[in-house]
Amino acid sequence: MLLIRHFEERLIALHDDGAFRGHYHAYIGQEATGVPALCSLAADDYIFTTHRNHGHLLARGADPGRLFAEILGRRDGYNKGKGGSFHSAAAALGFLHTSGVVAGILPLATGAAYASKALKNRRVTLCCFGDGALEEGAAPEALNLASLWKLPVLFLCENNGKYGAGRASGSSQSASMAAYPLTDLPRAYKIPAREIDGADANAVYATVSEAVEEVRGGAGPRFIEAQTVRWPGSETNWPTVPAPTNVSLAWDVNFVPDNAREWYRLSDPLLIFIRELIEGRHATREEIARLEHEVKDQIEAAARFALASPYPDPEEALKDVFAS
Amino acid sequence: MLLIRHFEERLIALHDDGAFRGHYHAYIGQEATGVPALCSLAADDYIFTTHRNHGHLLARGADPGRLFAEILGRRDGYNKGKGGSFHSAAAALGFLHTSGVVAGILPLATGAAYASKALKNRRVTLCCFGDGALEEGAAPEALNLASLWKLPVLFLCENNGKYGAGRASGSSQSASMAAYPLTDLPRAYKIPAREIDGADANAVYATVSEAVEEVRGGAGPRFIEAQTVRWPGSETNWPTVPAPTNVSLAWDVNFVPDNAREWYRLSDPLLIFIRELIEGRHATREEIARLEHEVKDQIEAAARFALASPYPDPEEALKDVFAS
Amino acid sequence: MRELAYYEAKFEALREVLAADERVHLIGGTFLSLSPHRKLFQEIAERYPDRVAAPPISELAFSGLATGAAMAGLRPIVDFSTGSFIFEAWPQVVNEAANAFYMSGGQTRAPVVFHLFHGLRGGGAAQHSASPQAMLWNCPGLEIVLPASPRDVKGLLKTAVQSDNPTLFVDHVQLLETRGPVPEKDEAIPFGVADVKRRGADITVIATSYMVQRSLAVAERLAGEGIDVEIVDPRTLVPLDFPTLMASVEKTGRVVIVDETHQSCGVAAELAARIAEAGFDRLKAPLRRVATLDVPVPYSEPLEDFIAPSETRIAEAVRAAVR
Amino acid sequence: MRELAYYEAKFEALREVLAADERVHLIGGTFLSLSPHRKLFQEIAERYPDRVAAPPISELAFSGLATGAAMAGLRPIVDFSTGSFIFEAWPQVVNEAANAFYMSGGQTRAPVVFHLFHGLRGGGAAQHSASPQAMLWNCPGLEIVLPASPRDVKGLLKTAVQSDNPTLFVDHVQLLETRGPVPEKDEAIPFGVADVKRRGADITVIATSYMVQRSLAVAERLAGEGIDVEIVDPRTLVPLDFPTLMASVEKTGRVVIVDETHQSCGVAAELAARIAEAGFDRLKAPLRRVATLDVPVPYSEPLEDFIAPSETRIAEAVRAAVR
Ligand SMILES: Cc1ncc(C[n+]2csc(CCOP(=O)(O)OP(=O)(O)O)c2C)c(N)n1
Ligand SMILES: Cc1ncc(C[n+]2csc(CCOP(=O)(O)OP(=O)(O)O)c2C)c(N)n1
Ligand SMILES: [Mg+2]
Ligand SMILES: [Mg+2]
Repeated sequence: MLLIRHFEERLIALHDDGAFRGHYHAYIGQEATGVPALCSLAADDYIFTTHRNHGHLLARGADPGRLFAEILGRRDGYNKGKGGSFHSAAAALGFLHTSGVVAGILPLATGAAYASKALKNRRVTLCCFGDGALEEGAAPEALNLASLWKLPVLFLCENNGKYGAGRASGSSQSASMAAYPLTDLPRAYKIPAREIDGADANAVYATVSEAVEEVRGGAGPRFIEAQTVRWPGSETNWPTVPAPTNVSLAWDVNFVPDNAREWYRLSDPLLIFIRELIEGRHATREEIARLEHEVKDQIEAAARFALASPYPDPEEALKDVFAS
Repeated sequence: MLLIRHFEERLIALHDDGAFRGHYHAYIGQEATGVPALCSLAADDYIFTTHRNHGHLLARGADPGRLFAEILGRRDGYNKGKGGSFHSAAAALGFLHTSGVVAGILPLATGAAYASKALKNRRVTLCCFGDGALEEGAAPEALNLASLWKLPVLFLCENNGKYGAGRASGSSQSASMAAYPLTDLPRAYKIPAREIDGADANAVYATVSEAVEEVRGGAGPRFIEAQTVRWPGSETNWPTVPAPTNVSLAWDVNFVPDNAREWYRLSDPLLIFIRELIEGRHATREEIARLEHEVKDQIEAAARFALASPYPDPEEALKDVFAS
Repeated sequence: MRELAYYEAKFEALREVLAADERVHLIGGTFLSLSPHRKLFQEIAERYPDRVAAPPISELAFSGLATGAAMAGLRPIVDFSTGSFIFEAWPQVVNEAANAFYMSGGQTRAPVVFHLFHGLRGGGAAQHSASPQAMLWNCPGLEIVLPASPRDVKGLLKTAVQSDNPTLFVDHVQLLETRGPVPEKDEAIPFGVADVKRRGADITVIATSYMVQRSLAVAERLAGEGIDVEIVDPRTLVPLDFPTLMASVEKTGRVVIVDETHQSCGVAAELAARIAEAGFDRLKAPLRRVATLDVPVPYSEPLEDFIAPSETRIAEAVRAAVR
Repeated sequence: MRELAYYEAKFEALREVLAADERVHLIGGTFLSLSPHRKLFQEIAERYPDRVAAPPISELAFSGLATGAAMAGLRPIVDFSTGSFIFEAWPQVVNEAANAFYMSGGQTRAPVVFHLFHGLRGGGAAQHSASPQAMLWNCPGLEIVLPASPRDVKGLLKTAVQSDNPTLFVDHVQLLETRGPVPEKDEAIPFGVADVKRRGADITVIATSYMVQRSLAVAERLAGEGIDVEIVDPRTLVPLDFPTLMASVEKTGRVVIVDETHQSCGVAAELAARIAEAGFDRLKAPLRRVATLDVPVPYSEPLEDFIAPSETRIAEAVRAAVR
């Protein structure tokens, strides 16, 4: 979680320095969902994710340097710089295809599950998407197929509450969805569904692990809605950091500007987790501070690697249109 | 209902005589849904329907001659022969656009309702579609919009059980839909929904009339599933009549081939209604026989009109691409 | 060589690809359209119950499902039946499948085949007569196949299944009864190899899909008028064998392009543009297009015939070009 | 005449059409894209709370909703923001809206405006850089508008709202900051009237949308080399003012077509085909196309620049054509 947080904060700094173009989406505020969820999978399982994918790749062990490089459009990026922030994929880690089209991955993930069932390889497909995806017809169509054909896919809806760019604000459900709770939708299609607190790492791990094993066992699809409070820094398509993360925020939020303090004090899953570790005597403040120090060094090295990576040759644009 | 039944049986004969090309869909077996439903509307309400539209137009008072003419591609057809069986529309009767694309009309009907709400004209839009339409993502998307914006649209799902051409067979719900009862879907979107027997004309009239008035009153959308048993003649895309209708079938089904007898004896909504009329002493067998005689004459005259109607000039193909 | 009907050759290919490769799955089952022969498909459905799926009316999801399954190791063939219904699946076909290999930097292949019947089928009217291949050619990343003979439908279907790329298999109902020679032995036809369907000296007709058969009929009639027509069938648009097309155009110096997509930004437009760029000074007469006129497809028979690339319109274009 | 920025002229048009006609509703609100100016839209949203709707992420349903509302008496403008998202709505746009008037035999009009931003925006990558206008031109029944200057965006938006037909309003983010003269008085620009954006004697460049501005820049550079370029902007593809385009081509005898849709079956292909059919013997040199190369759009900057119809590629094409 620390790694993801510092990766994203560094990425925001890189963008503000003009190191890459276009808008992008940070995973900050959802770390306690992505990390335990990805840790619940086996090595050869598949994951499909969206425009908000950085946290999922890192949680799966992706190299922050190559991920930075991809987002900077460099040759060493996972997609050779052809995909960028919205499409970072790492097939070796089970990320076959990352789509920036809202709900685009629901049918694709359902298809990967169809293949696993046909090939009897016991692989599970995890499909991570946002609450907004349920507004697209692709979602109910895919839920119907997954349910009818009992496919080994786990739908993980990361409900981060409110979408920043121009959507009306809303409470925990999407502002533009009549179905509430969102889990009424999968339930209508006879897919067992549960709602959990996405900021509670332990709850996420327990629930997702259980669902993964049910799915792997052939029970058919499962649906989990993980609810998180949206990070105040993501209110536009260009994230801004209200307060640079520093583990000391876990016990002292005075450096946080008033308008954002509420979130850091009550909702930041990273800080919640750190407080749990300390209160549970699993780690001391010093140990965590030291860990953060190492993570920051690692991120700095990764950023340097990416910035040093050359751009692809222009002619590279003509390659990879067709396979073989 | 008698008119619709004899229209469709005559149409099938016309097709078998080679009077028109392509496949088409008959409304036989659903008369007790369409007729009372359409009778529940006001004169200036809107109706959107599908590939299975003949019964809806006739129930609204469409001229059987012009409808035959449209299906035969003749100049006097409602759409000047440009639409055909799948697209018969009659704007003067409130049929603005009839789509052969499954679920295509759900967003369109929702839009007509949006306009009526904006223009405050108290018009209701009736959207008639089949059970299969709910398998298309367009349906849930439209249900969500109608619910969010409280639009004056009544969704009438005519669940005729099983779709003939190449779909797996199923029970009363669609064979390819995990959501069962189908009404779980609109309910997930917070749209009040009811299931009724589509072969019970009185139940249909009562339920639809009530829903229409709720919708007109501004209560938001309503959803009704009318369930009917599929007519055995529609097991392919080219309907065939197991037994030419004759009101005497209401009390004697010996002329019906065994494989189809069950339906005529128990499920034919027309014969059920006739038996009710007689048992309820609302009409005598003789009166009904006389009525059928008149209807058959009317249909014959309509068919003659259509067959006598000229084809449009070929150059007519270049007109009506753009308005103004 | 033995002679088969087109539908027999196509069905044989389906049987053979299913038998040859366990990874081949069929999503949907109207590969023989609504023709009486569709019953043949029952045999396949019964022999491979686990590899032939009857999906809901959810083109968007089942085409995406097939694409995702292809990414994860299968070789699915998806059937949209009527070509117009691929529009429901547009985001999955043009924005997911077409981009998958490129966007992933060559990491992920999507060897899926999208099957459909395009064009004027007679009474299909505006919503059931689409020829989406021109729109699809404007979307890089898709292979596009247009069989026009029994031999081609068999050989090209085999290659489509072997291809590692998303492939559009664009068929035409009017071809199903066409008879022609089909080699006994399994013979895949490589993509990107145009086929000269008729040799001639006076003028080149480039025709695709069912228009190949229609052009052949016209050519026979025009032979009687002393016009010797060469007919070249690209067979695949992506990849396109332009050299073979251009060689014929340079030989005859005259060209008519016959294709059933609507005229504006249609298949004939692209072929015309390439010829104009390359063959400008080789042409003895202006190139001509015979495409479906730019109006929605009308239902009524005489109207549909009027907008179609009919034998009459093809013959007129050829006569005008040789004049 | 006063000078305005493109985004100001467009915003002015939106305000005026909303004020002028109660039936105008806006479905979606990123008419100024994600540019800093998008805040301007708040003014409109607040002034017309009942006529500006923020729909769910349901392009298929909300575009169909707008089309149905148009059939029932409104004049909605739907915003897809990024052009690629119209793919989600494809069945409603190409199979319902486009066919409604024709299929009903002239009974039902669908005066809806579909607004989107097409093209290479810089880092949009494969899924957010589409230029769907070529595919849409292949679908009869849709009017297609491509503004390229502050004056055009205002005048054409007015006409789009007045049109009784489904109209694609195809905009480009890179134009938003462009400055130019815009008449004070409300001045609608009729569809089907091409605009000579620059007079020249040596060669005709037909350019659309943002490519008009890019071509103007190139023309200035080439003037220094003694090449006098005429630039003609069709402004609307449907209806198309072909006579004006052809008149310029006949005057200069040379033509380069610059357009941002992908090359195969792209907008430039159709224009090239029509010129080849009509102007065969008027051309002193082969016509040339400068379009987006036929590959999915790459994310990395130097790659995106390489496939774009760049100033470099435009200049090379013009030089080659006058040589
Ligand atoms: C089909 C489509 N429509 C619109 C968009 C623009 N868009 C990008 S992200 C986004 C919001 C998605 O919300 P959600 O799924 O909840 O993901 P979040 O950003 O909240 O994590 C939208 C509308 C898109 N990418 N794809
Ligand atoms: C988008 C789309 N996909 C497929 C079809 C082919 N099709 C025509 S009718 C039909 C079945 C529709 O079933 P239902 O909605 O229940 O209507 P019914 O025919 O049973 O009255 C199908 C799949 C179509 N017309 N449109
Ligand atoms: Mg969200
Ligand atoms: Mg049905």
